[in-house]
Amino acid sequence: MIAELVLAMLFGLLLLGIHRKVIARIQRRPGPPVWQEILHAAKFSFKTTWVPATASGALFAGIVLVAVGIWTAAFFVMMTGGSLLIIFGIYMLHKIVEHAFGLSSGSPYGKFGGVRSVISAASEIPLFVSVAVIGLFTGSLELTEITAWEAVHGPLFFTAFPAVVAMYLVLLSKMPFGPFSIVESKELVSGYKTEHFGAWRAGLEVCNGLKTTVLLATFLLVFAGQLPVLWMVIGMILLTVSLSFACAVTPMLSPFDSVTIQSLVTALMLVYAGIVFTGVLP
Amino acid sequence: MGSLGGIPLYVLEFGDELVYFSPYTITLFLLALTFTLLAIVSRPERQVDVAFGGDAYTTKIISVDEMRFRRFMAIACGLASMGAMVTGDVFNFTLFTAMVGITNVGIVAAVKSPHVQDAAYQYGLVALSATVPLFGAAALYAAATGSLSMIELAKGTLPAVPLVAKALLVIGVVGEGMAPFYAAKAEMFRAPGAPYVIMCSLSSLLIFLRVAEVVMIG
Amino acid sequence: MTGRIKRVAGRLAACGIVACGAAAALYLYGMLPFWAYAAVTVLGFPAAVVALFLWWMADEGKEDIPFIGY
Amino acid sequence: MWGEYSTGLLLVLVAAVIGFVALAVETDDLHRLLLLDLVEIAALGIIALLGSDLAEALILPGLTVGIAELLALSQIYVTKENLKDRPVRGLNIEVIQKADAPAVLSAFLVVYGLILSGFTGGGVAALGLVFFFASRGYKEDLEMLEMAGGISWAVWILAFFVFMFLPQYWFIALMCAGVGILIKVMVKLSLSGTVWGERHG
Repeated sequence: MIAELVLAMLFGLLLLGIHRKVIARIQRRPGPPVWQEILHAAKFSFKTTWVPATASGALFAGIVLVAVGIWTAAFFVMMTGGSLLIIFGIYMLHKIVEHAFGLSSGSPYGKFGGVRSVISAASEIPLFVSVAVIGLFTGSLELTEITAWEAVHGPLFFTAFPAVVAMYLVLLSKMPFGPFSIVESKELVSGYKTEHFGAWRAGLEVCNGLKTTVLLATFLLVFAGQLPVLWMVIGMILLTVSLSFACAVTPMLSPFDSVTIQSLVTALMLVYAGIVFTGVLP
Repeated sequence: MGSLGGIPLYVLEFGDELVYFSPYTITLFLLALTFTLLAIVSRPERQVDVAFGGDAYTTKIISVDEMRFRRFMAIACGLASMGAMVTGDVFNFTLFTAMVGITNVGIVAAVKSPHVQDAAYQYGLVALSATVPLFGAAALYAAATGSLSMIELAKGTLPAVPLVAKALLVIGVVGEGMAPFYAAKAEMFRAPGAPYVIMCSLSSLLIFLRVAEVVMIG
Repeated sequence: MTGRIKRVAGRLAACGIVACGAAAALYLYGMLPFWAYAAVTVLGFPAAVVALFLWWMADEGKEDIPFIGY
Repeated sequence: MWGEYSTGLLLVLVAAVIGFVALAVETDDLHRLLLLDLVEIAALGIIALLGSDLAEALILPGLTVGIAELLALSQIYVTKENLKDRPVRGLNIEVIQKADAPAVLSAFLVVYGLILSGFTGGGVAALGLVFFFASRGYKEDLEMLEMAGGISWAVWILAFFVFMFLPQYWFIALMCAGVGILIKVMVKLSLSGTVWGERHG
């Protein structure tokens, strides 16, 4: 599965490249070539690297390993059809990784990026409600059992449409240049990534590639069921393009508004979960 | 819904204190372990402050005494969250959660900044009041089902856990592990000493992830 | 640094790649349970990747440092 | 039985709600801390309503955690408000300081505590010690007390291991546990009763 891992990482970076290209075309700019993000990772990987004097050394370097490690684990869980709960647990823990990235350097820009990432964690945690809704419908949170349920009852996309919307917002808040990407907004230079350069940044890019693939593939697995590989790839590209449209036409929200909107969505999801809970369970 | 976090791989019964590792709990446990190790080996960073209106900047240095205390608290916090991740007993879970609350306060309380101290105190008040719903929930679990063991609850043979107990449990965890919820207001995260401050947010998130599993059992 | 980083990173990368490769091969031939394979990869892959990047252009201690006028 | 339980639960919850309302209304930090202690009692009440051995076993850790949080918060309060230099003297009541009564009463309490043994005995004996220290003033030897507490705690834990692995020696383990917890509780309570601040007058 090592080959799949590397392919998934490269494919994720390619998706991020497509994301940038589509946004650029919508905004009538030429935009970078689609493989730009792969080149980016390669470029950072051969820069001379050291650790800033003010940084907390072990954390500064260790967090890069953790970042790649957790998404490798998530990739394994997804490929073997493990628990959806684990994947979303890792998704939440990515917030802590961002927090650590930002704080470990001592730079004020990084610090504010990290703090913002924790702020938005508060409003994303309850998106677990949509995971619970899936559990209520299918009776399990194992990916294999969910896809098996869908093979019998049809895709969850139609059955649990509000959960699709909520999960789509989760994806959107992880895409760069989106309305909820307050952690990377430009007044913070590069947010939590500001001080991680060279090989550290390349490691982060690897993590981003894996993360994009895992999240998009999980979304498709959960809501559309098990698809052939080709359809899976096409689906992920289409999903990316739709996310790019959403990112391109919406301005970045202020941190306060971003958290408010996510909290509102959470509240709506709670109501929906309540309805499902009383309706589906006898 | 028996196998939410996957099938338990290993159950350690020690009297009625039981510990179990399922793929979900083991993942969370390992993450707590990793970050605890990072907190042990890293030295705190020197936070850079830019002086307003000029090119000058200053770095904050944490004294060795303060660092030792906060590192100890961070390790205690890591141990408490590791315990909360693998315990198979609802009451133990609430105890570990309460301990995470105390250590979270401890991690930032040593910072000699009035803002941080005030934030820590206010957070501590909330954490303390959150023990009421927490322990109340555990007692209701025991009263309604006659068992506190998650393995027993997951079998589905016991009476259902009342929704009130689950709601109280979640409210308690939100109160204890408020660190991320409180971030918008808190000066807590501005405190220097990244490896330790991160334990605050990590432990809160971890107990939240675990409670998501706990409330879905039984 | 006189090339120490380059040496250490190179070894680390080699170890990581060998460990991941060995685990994958052993798993393929059914000699290693899945969880062990996954554990080795989760630990080894990040180490291998980051160490490889660090090794790539790490300072070898032979560079001529140009005077840039400060 | 269920009816009684529900009634009790309702009462405790009402008490908790009253406590929380008071907490929300109160603005003084110290008062809020004290009110929180009251609210905490309600949580113990909910556990106590179980009315079984399990409840008794659960109350103890609950109480410990609550007290630990309270101590931590009061310490933060002290540093937050810069209350460090605050000389404290013993109870300055003439009648108590001159008379022999405190010593007699303390001795009585300690002996009674020893007879009771166990947790309750420790509490009673500690009350005697605190009363003695409080009325007579004292020269600190807190390190000794702390050490005694630590050793007796170790004895207590050791007794548990004997229970688990060598059950045939249950009697000696019981004695160890009884004496260990007696000394531990006595020391701990008298410590928290006599530690009054950074400096003593």
